[in-house]
Amino acid sequence: MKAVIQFTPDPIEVPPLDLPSREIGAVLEFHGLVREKEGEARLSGLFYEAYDPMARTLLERHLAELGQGNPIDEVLLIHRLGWVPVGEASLYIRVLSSHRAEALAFLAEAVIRLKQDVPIWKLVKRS
Amino acid sequence: MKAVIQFTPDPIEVPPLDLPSREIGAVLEFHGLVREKEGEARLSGLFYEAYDPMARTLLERHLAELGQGNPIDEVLLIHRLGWVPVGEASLYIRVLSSHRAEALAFLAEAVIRLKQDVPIWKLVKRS
Amino acid sequence: MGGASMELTVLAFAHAREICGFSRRTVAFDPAETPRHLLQRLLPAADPGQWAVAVDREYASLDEPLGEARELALIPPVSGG
Amino acid sequence: MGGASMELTVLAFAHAREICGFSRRTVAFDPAETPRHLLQRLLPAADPGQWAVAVDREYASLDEPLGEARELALIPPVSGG
Repeated sequence: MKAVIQFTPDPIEVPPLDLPSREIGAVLEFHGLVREKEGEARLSGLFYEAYDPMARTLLERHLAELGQGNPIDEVLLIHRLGWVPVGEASLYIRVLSSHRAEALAFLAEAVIRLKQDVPIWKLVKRS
Repeated sequence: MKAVIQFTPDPIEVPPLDLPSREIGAVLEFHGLVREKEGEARLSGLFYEAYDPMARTLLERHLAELGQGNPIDEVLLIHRLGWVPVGEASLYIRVLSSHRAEALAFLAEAVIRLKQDVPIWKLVKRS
Repeated sequence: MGGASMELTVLAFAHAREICGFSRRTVAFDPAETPRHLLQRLLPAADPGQWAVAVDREYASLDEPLGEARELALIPPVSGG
Repeated sequence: MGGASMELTVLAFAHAREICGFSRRTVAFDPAETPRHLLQRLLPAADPGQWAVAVDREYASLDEPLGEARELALIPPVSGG
Protein backbone atom coordinates (compact mmCIF):
# COMPACT_ATOMS: atom_id res chain seq x y z
CA MET A 1 0.00 0.00 0.00
CA LYS A 2 1.22 3.45 -0.90
CA ALA A 3 0.27 6.21 1.55
CA VAL A 4 0.91 9.89 0.93
CA ILE A 5 0.15 12.51 3.58
CA GLN A 6 0.32 16.21 2.87
CA PHE A 7 -0.30 19.34 4.90
CA THR A 8 -0.80 22.51 2.95
CA PRO A 9 -1.59 26.13 3.76
CA ASP A 10 -3.17 26.56 0.33
CA PRO A 11 -6.54 25.53 -1.08
CA ILE A 12 -6.48 21.80 -1.68
CA GLU A 13 -5.81 20.95 -5.27
CA VAL A 14 -6.53 17.35 -6.11
CA PRO A 15 -3.54 15.86 -7.92
CA PRO A 16 -4.36 14.11 -11.20
CA LEU A 17 -5.17 10.45 -10.84
CA ASP A 18 -2.47 8.06 -11.95
CA LEU A 19 -3.72 4.49 -11.76
CA PRO A 20 -1.02 2.21 -10.33
CA SER A 21 -2.44 -0.87 -12.03
CA ARG A 22 -5.21 -2.19 -14.26
CA GLU A 23 -6.72 -3.88 -11.22
CA ILE A 24 -7.99 -0.69 -9.57
CA GLY A 25 -11.77 -0.98 -9.52
CA ALA A 26 -12.66 1.71 -6.99
CA VAL A 27 -11.60 5.32 -6.65
CA LEU A 28 -13.19 6.87 -3.59
CA GLU A 29 -12.73 10.54 -2.80
CA PHE A 30 -13.82 12.56 0.17
CA HIS A 31 -13.77 16.31 0.64
CA GLY A 32 -14.50 17.55 4.13
CA LEU A 33 -15.74 21.12 3.84
CA VAL A 34 -15.97 23.84 6.44
CA ARG A 35 -19.64 24.53 7.21
CA GLU A 36 -21.12 27.83 8.22
CA LYS A 37 -22.87 26.72 11.40
CA GLU A 38 -20.82 25.56 14.37
CA GLY A 39 -23.35 24.97 17.12
CA GLU A 40 -25.05 28.33 17.59
CA ALA A 41 -22.44 30.39 15.79
CA ARG A 42 -22.20 31.34 12.14
CA LEU A 43 -18.67 31.15 10.89
CA SER A 44 -16.94 32.60 7.90
CA GLY A 45 -14.27 29.93 8.21
CA LEU A 46 -12.08 27.98 10.58
CA PHE A 47 -8.42 28.16 11.43
CA TYR A 48 -6.59 24.84 11.50
CA GLU A 49 -3.27 24.11 13.13
CA ALA A 50 -1.28 20.90 13.44
CA TYR A 51 1.64 19.55 15.41
CA ASP A 52 3.10 18.60 12.08
CA PRO A 53 5.74 15.93 12.67
CA MET A 54 3.65 14.11 15.26
CA ALA A 55 0.42 14.41 13.27
CA ARG A 56 2.18 13.02 10.23
CA THR A 57 3.74 10.13 12.12
CA LEU A 58 0.47 9.20 13.76
CA LEU A 59 -1.44 9.39 10.48
CA GLU A 60 1.16 7.22 8.75
CA ARG A 61 0.78 4.65 11.49
CA HIS A 62 -3.03 4.75 11.40
CA LEU A 63 -3.16 4.39 7.63
CA ALA A 64 -0.67 1.52 7.67
CA GLU A 65 -2.71 -0.27 10.34
CA LEU A 66 -5.94 0.27 8.44
CA GLY A 67 -4.31 -1.14 5.34
CA GLN A 68 -3.83 -4.43 7.19
CA GLY A 69 -7.55 -4.94 7.67
CA ASN A 70 -8.70 -3.28 4.46
CA PRO A 71 -6.36 -4.12 1.61
CA ILE A 72 -6.21 -1.05 -0.60
CA ASP A 73 -3.62 0.02 -3.13
CA GLU A 74 -3.14 3.69 -2.46
CA VAL A 75 -4.27 6.44 -0.14
CA LEU A 76 -3.66 10.15 -0.43
CA LEU A 77 -4.59 12.35 2.52
CA ILE A 78 -4.30 16.13 2.36
CA HIS A 79 -5.12 18.33 5.35
CA ARG A 80 -5.23 22.04 4.83
CA LEU A 81 -3.88 24.22 7.63
CA GLY A 82 -4.35 27.87 8.45
CA TRP A 83 -7.49 29.73 7.50
CA VAL A 84 -10.11 27.74 5.56
CA PRO A 85 -13.22 29.66 4.45
CA VAL A 86 -16.69 28.14 4.63
CA GLY A 87 -17.37 25.98 1.58
CA GLU A 88 -13.73 25.06 1.06
CA ALA A 89 -12.12 21.76 1.96
CA SER A 90 -10.06 21.28 5.09
CA LEU A 91 -9.57 17.60 4.31
CA TYR A 92 -9.23 15.48 1.20
CA ILE A 93 -8.80 11.72 1.09
CA ARG A 94 -8.54 9.55 -1.99
CA VAL A 95 -8.49 5.77 -1.75
CA LEU A 96 -7.71 3.39 -4.62
CA SER A 97 -8.51 -0.29 -4.33
CA SER A 98 -9.66 -3.27 -6.33
CA HIS A 99 -13.05 -3.39 -4.65
CA ARG A 100 -15.23 -0.68 -3.24
CA ALA A 101 -15.92 -2.31 0.15
CA GLU A 102 -12.30 -1.97 1.22
CA ALA A 103 -12.10 1.62 0.04
CA LEU A 104 -15.29 2.56 1.90
CA ALA A 105 -14.22 0.87 5.12
CA PHE A 106 -10.73 2.33 4.89
CA LEU A 107 -12.00 5.86 4.31
CA ALA A 108 -14.57 5.70 7.11
CA GLU A 109 -11.98 4.42 9.56
CA ALA A 110 -9.32 6.87 8.44
CA VAL A 111 -11.49 9.87 9.31
CA ILE A 112 -12.46 8.34 12.65
CA ARG A 113 -8.83 7.82 13.55
CA LEU A 114 -7.83 11.25 12.34
CA LYS A 115 -10.41 12.77 14.67
CA GLN A 116 -9.50 10.46 17.50
CA ASP A 117 -5.95 11.38 18.39
CA VAL A 118 -4.10 13.09 15.55
CA PRO A 119 -2.85 16.45 16.87
CA ILE A 120 -4.72 18.80 14.56
CA TRP A 121 -7.08 21.47 15.83
CA LYS A 122 -9.70 23.72 14.39
CA LEU A 123 -10.05 27.10 16.05
CA VAL A 124 -13.08 29.28 15.68
CA LYS A 125 -10.90 32.36 15.96
CA ARG A 126 -7.34 32.72 14.92
CA SER A 127 -5.50 32.83 18.22
CA MET B 1 -32.92 15.64 -1.49
CA LYS B 2 -32.01 16.25 -5.10
CA ALA B 3 -31.24 13.12 -7.13
CA VAL B 4 -29.91 13.17 -10.68
CA ILE B 5 -29.45 9.98 -12.69
CA GLN B 6 -27.70 9.92 -16.03
CA PHE B 7 -26.84 7.22 -18.53
CA THR B 8 -24.21 8.09 -21.08
CA PRO B 9 -22.47 6.29 -23.93
CA ASP B 10 -19.46 8.59 -23.51
CA PRO B 11 -16.61 8.64 -21.01
CA ILE B 12 -17.95 9.95 -17.73
CA GLU B 13 -17.15 13.59 -17.22
CA VAL B 14 -17.71 14.78 -13.71
CA PRO B 15 -19.82 17.94 -13.74
CA PRO B 16 -18.39 20.85 -11.77
CA LEU B 17 -19.45 20.95 -8.16
CA ASP B 18 -22.04 23.56 -7.27
CA LEU B 19 -22.66 23.60 -3.54
CA PRO B 20 -26.38 23.93 -2.80
CA SER B 21 -25.76 25.46 0.62
CA ARG B 22 -23.12 26.54 3.09
CA GLU B 23 -24.06 23.58 5.25
CA ILE B 24 -22.51 20.93 3.00
CA GLY B 25 -19.70 19.36 5.02
CA ALA B 26 -19.06 16.20 3.01
CA VAL B 27 -18.54 15.61 -0.68
CA LEU B 28 -18.08 11.92 -1.35
CA GLU B 29 -17.27 10.67 -4.83
CA PHE B 30 -16.97 7.16 -6.16
CA HIS B 31 -15.65 6.01 -9.51
CA GLY B 32 -16.17 2.35 -10.32
CA LEU B 33 -13.56 1.36 -12.90
CA VAL B 34 -13.45 -1.60 -15.23
CA ARG B 35 -10.68 -3.95 -14.15
CA GLU B 36 -8.59 -6.14 -16.39
CA LYS B 37 -9.16 -9.45 -14.66
CA GLU B 38 -12.61 -11.00 -14.63
CA GLY B 39 -12.15 -14.36 -12.95
CA GLU B 40 -9.65 -16.17 -15.17
CA ALA B 41 -10.00 -13.90 -18.16
CA ARG B 42 -8.08 -10.77 -19.07
CA LEU B 43 -10.34 -8.16 -20.52
CA SER B 44 -9.70 -5.07 -22.55
CA GLY B 45 -13.05 -3.69 -21.45
CA LEU B 46 -16.66 -4.47 -20.78
CA PHE B 47 -19.84 -3.73 -22.66
CA TYR B 48 -22.70 -2.34 -20.58
CA GLU B 49 -26.34 -2.28 -21.50
CA ALA B 50 -29.39 -1.07 -19.61
CA TYR B 51 -33.15 -1.34 -19.80
CA ASP B 52 -33.14 2.42 -19.60
CA PRO B 53 -36.59 3.53 -18.49
CA MET B 54 -36.93 0.75 -15.94
CA ALA B 55 -33.36 1.11 -14.66
CA ARG B 56 -33.90 4.82 -14.20
CA THR B 57 -37.22 4.38 -12.39
CA LEU B 58 -35.81 1.76 -10.08
CA LEU B 59 -32.72 3.83 -9.32
CA GLU B 60 -34.84 6.88 -8.55
CA ARG B 61 -36.91 4.81 -6.17
CA HIS B 62 -33.86 3.31 -4.46
CA LEU B 63 -32.16 6.67 -4.03
CA ALA B 64 -35.33 8.26 -2.66
CA GLU B 65 -35.72 5.41 -0.17
CA LEU B 66 -32.08 5.63 0.90
CA GLY B 67 -32.50 9.34 1.44
CA GLN B 68 -35.12 8.58 4.10
CA GLY B 69 -32.66 6.70 6.26
CA ASN B 70 -29.58 8.74 5.39
CA PRO B 71 -30.43 12.41 5.08
CA ILE B 72 -28.24 13.80 2.34
CA ASP B 73 -28.64 16.90 0.23
CA GLU B 74 -27.77 15.75 -3.25
CA VAL B 75 -26.82 12.67 -5.20
CA LEU B 76 -25.61 12.42 -8.75
CA LEU B 77 -25.33 8.97 -10.31
CA ILE B 78 -23.89 8.46 -13.79
CA HIS B 79 -23.72 5.02 -15.40
CA ARG B 80 -21.83 4.69 -18.62
CA LEU B 81 -23.28 2.32 -21.23
CA GLY B 82 -21.76 0.65 -24.25
CA TRP B 83 -18.08 -0.20 -24.41
CA VAL B 84 -15.98 0.82 -21.40
CA PRO B 85 -12.24 0.14 -21.63
CA VAL B 86 -10.25 -1.17 -18.67
CA GLY B 87 -9.20 1.69 -16.39
CA GLU B 88 -12.20 3.85 -17.27
CA ALA B 89 -15.25 4.40 -15.12
CA SER B 90 -18.51 2.59 -15.71
CA LEU B 91 -20.08 4.24 -12.67
CA TYR B 92 -19.77 7.57 -10.90
CA ILE B 93 -21.64 8.60 -7.77
CA ARG B 94 -21.33 11.90 -5.92
CA VAL B 95 -23.05 12.47 -2.61
CA LEU B 96 -23.32 15.82 -0.83
CA SER B 97 -24.37 15.99 2.80
CA SER B 98 -23.79 17.87 6.00
CA HIS B 99 -21.99 15.00 7.66
CA ARG B 100 -19.80 12.28 6.25
CA ALA B 101 -21.53 9.35 7.97
CA GLU B 102 -24.73 9.84 5.96
CA ALA B 103 -22.81 10.22 2.71
CA LEU B 104 -20.80 7.06 3.35
CA ALA B 105 -23.85 5.00 4.28
CA PHE B 106 -25.84 6.34 1.36
CA LEU B 107 -23.10 5.61 -1.15
CA ALA B 108 -22.47 2.10 0.14
CA GLU B 109 -26.16 1.26 0.03
CA ALA B 110 -26.70 2.86 -3.35
CA VAL B 111 -24.14 0.59 -5.01
CA ILE B 112 -25.57 -2.47 -3.26
CA ARG B 113 -29.05 -1.65 -4.51
CA LEU B 114 -27.82 -0.86 -8.00
CA LYS B 115 -26.25 -4.31 -8.19
CA GLN B 116 -29.24 -5.97 -6.60
CA ASP B 117 -32.05 -5.46 -9.09
CA VAL B 118 -31.44 -2.52 -11.42
CA PRO B 119 -31.62 -3.85 -15.01
CA ILE B 120 -28.10 -3.06 -16.16
CA TRP B 121 -25.73 -5.72 -17.44
CA LYS B 122 -22.07 -6.00 -18.20
CA LEU B 123 -21.16 -8.30 -21.03
CA VAL B 124 -17.70 -9.68 -21.55
CA LYS B 125 -18.24 -9.69 -25.28
CA ARG B 126 -20.41 -7.39 -27.26
CA SER B 127 -23.28 -9.59 -28.28
CA MET C 1 -60.71 -5.55 -28.12
CA GLY C 2 -60.93 -9.32 -28.06
CA GLY C 3 -58.12 -11.13 -26.19
CA ALA C 4 -56.76 -12.81 -29.27
CA SER C 5 -56.03 -9.54 -30.98
CA MET C 6 -53.90 -8.10 -28.17
CA GLU C 7 -50.21 -7.58 -28.70
CA LEU C 8 -47.27 -6.76 -26.49
CA THR C 9 -43.62 -6.11 -27.01
CA VAL C 10 -41.21 -8.67 -25.65
CA LEU C 11 -37.78 -7.25 -24.81
CA ALA C 12 -34.81 -9.53 -24.25
CA PHE C 13 -31.65 -8.22 -22.62
CA ALA C 14 -28.08 -9.46 -22.31
CA HIS C 15 -27.93 -13.26 -22.00
CA ALA C 16 -31.67 -13.52 -22.61
CA ARG C 17 -31.22 -11.82 -25.96
CA GLU C 18 -28.64 -14.42 -26.97
CA ILE C 19 -30.98 -17.25 -26.10
CA CYS C 20 -34.02 -15.62 -27.70
CA GLY C 21 -32.19 -14.54 -30.80
CA PHE C 22 -34.00 -11.20 -30.72
CA SER C 23 -33.91 -8.08 -28.60
CA ARG C 24 -37.47 -6.97 -29.36
CA ARG C 25 -40.46 -8.78 -30.81
CA THR C 26 -44.14 -8.02 -31.04
CA VAL C 27 -46.20 -10.96 -29.87
CA ALA C 28 -49.94 -11.62 -29.82
CA PHE C 29 -51.22 -12.84 -26.46
CA ASP C 30 -54.29 -13.64 -24.46
CA PRO C 31 -54.87 -11.51 -21.33
CA ALA C 32 -55.31 -14.67 -19.28
CA GLU C 33 -51.91 -15.91 -20.32
CA THR C 34 -49.04 -15.62 -17.81
CA PRO C 35 -45.46 -14.62 -18.65
CA ARG C 36 -44.46 -18.24 -18.05
CA HIS C 37 -46.98 -19.53 -20.61
CA LEU C 38 -46.08 -16.89 -23.14
CA LEU C 39 -42.38 -17.72 -22.82
CA GLN C 40 -43.02 -21.45 -23.12
CA ARG C 41 -44.96 -20.79 -26.28
CA LEU C 42 -42.30 -18.42 -27.65
CA LEU C 43 -39.20 -20.36 -26.56
CA PRO C 44 -40.13 -23.99 -25.94
CA ALA C 45 -36.50 -24.94 -25.26
CA ALA C 46 -35.73 -22.20 -22.72
CA ASP C 47 -36.26 -22.31 -18.97
CA PRO C 48 -38.09 -19.11 -18.00
CA GLY C 49 -37.13 -19.68 -14.37
CA GLN C 50 -33.63 -18.44 -15.10
CA TRP C 51 -34.91 -14.92 -15.72
CA ALA C 52 -36.85 -12.31 -13.89
CA VAL C 53 -39.58 -10.64 -15.88
CA ALA C 54 -40.83 -7.11 -15.84
CA VAL C 55 -44.30 -6.20 -17.02
CA ASP C 56 -44.59 -2.61 -18.12
CA ARG C 57 -41.25 -1.81 -16.45
CA GLU C 58 -42.03 -3.27 -13.04
CA TYR C 59 -40.79 -6.62 -11.78
CA ALA C 60 -43.65 -9.09 -11.99
CA SER C 61 -44.50 -12.68 -11.24
CA LEU C 62 -44.05 -15.32 -13.93
CA ASP C 63 -47.45 -16.63 -12.95
CA GLU C 64 -49.69 -13.58 -12.92
CA PRO C 65 -51.92 -13.17 -16.00
CA LEU C 66 -50.60 -10.55 -18.38
CA GLY C 67 -53.91 -8.70 -18.54
CA GLU C 68 -53.42 -5.29 -20.12
CA ALA C 69 -49.63 -5.60 -20.40
CA ARG C 70 -47.93 -3.68 -23.21
CA GLU C 71 -44.33 -4.68 -22.57
CA LEU C 72 -42.75 -7.84 -21.18
CA ALA C 73 -39.00 -7.71 -20.47
CA LEU C 74 -36.81 -10.74 -19.90
CA ILE C 75 -34.26 -9.83 -17.27
CA PRO C 76 -31.31 -12.13 -16.68
CA PRO C 77 -29.32 -11.64 -13.47
CA VAL C 78 -28.25 -7.99 -13.39
CA SER C 79 -24.59 -6.96 -13.18
CA GLY C 80 -24.44 -3.18 -13.31
CA GLY C 81 -21.95 -0.99 -11.48
CA MET D 1 25.30 16.02 31.74
CA GLY D 2 23.90 16.61 35.21
CA GLY D 3 20.11 16.48 35.58
CA ALA D 4 19.84 20.12 36.61
CA SER D 5 21.40 21.34 33.36
CA MET D 6 19.01 19.47 31.06
CA GLU D 7 16.58 21.41 28.94
CA LEU D 8 13.58 20.55 26.84
CA THR D 9 11.24 22.44 24.57
CA VAL D 10 7.65 22.79 25.71
CA LEU D 11 5.16 23.20 22.86
CA ALA D 12 1.63 24.42 23.51
CA PHE D 13 -1.06 24.05 20.86
CA ALA D 14 -4.50 25.54 20.31
CA HIS D 15 -6.34 26.11 23.61
CA ALA D 16 -3.24 25.12 25.57
CA ARG D 17 -1.32 27.92 23.91
CA GLU D 18 -3.91 30.42 25.02
CA ILE D 19 -3.68 29.25 28.61
CA CYS D 20 0.11 29.03 28.60
CA GLY D 21 0.60 32.33 26.85
CA PHE D 22 3.34 30.82 24.70
CA SER D 23 3.59 28.34 21.87
CA ARG D 24 7.17 27.27 22.53
CA ARG D 25 9.44 27.65 25.53
CA THR D 26 12.75 26.16 26.56
CA VAL D 27 12.60 24.83 30.12
CA ALA D 28 15.21 23.35 32.40
CA PHE D 29 14.13 20.10 34.02
CA ASP D 30 15.26 17.20 36.12
CA PRO D 31 15.11 13.74 34.43
CA ALA D 32 13.20 12.39 37.40
CA GLU D 33 10.52 15.01 36.96
CA THR D 34 7.22 13.95 35.36
CA PRO D 35 5.21 15.99 32.84
CA ARG D 36 2.66 16.64 35.58
CA HIS D 37 5.28 18.07 37.92
CA LEU D 38 6.86 20.16 35.20
CA LEU D 39 3.49 21.61 34.23
CA GLN D 40 2.58 22.36 37.83
CA ARG D 41 5.85 24.20 38.18
CA LEU D 42 5.40 26.05 34.88
CA LEU D 43 1.67 26.78 35.13
CA PRO D 44 0.61 26.60 38.78
CA ALA D 45 -2.92 27.72 37.94
CA ALA D 46 -3.59 25.26 35.13
CA ASP D 47 -4.99 21.74 35.41
CA PRO D 48 -2.68 19.48 33.41
CA GLY D 49 -5.35 16.78 33.45
CA GLN D 50 -7.25 18.64 30.74
CA TRP D 51 -4.51 17.96 28.20
CA ALA D 52 -2.78 14.98 26.76
CA VAL D 53 0.97 15.24 26.56
CA ALA D 54 3.39 13.96 24.00
CA VAL D 55 7.03 13.36 24.83
CA ASP D 56 9.26 13.46 21.78
CA ARG D 57 6.21 13.24 19.53
CA GLU D 58 4.63 10.20 21.13
CA TYR D 59 1.66 10.29 23.49
CA ALA D 60 2.99 9.76 27.00
CA SER D 61 1.79 9.47 30.57
CA LEU D 62 1.61 12.57 32.74
CA ASP D 63 3.28 10.53 35.45
CA GLU D 64 6.28 8.94 33.76
CA PRO D 65 9.64 10.62 34.48
CA LEU D 66 10.80 12.76 31.58
CA GLY D 67 14.23 11.12 31.45
CA GLU D 68 15.98 12.02 28.23
CA ALA D 69 13.04 13.94 26.78
CA ARG D 70 13.82 16.76 24.35
CA GLU D 71 10.30 17.92 23.57
CA LEU D 72 7.10 18.03 25.62
CA ALA D 73 3.92 18.95 23.77
CA LEU D 74 0.66 19.99 25.43
CA ILE D 75 -2.20 18.56 23.42
CA PRO D 76 -5.72 19.75 24.08
CA PRO D 77 -8.58 17.65 22.66
CA VAL D 78 -7.93 17.29 18.94
CA SER D 79 -10.44 18.43 16.33
CA GLY D 80 -8.93 17.83 12.91
CA GLY D 81 -10.80 16.82 9.81
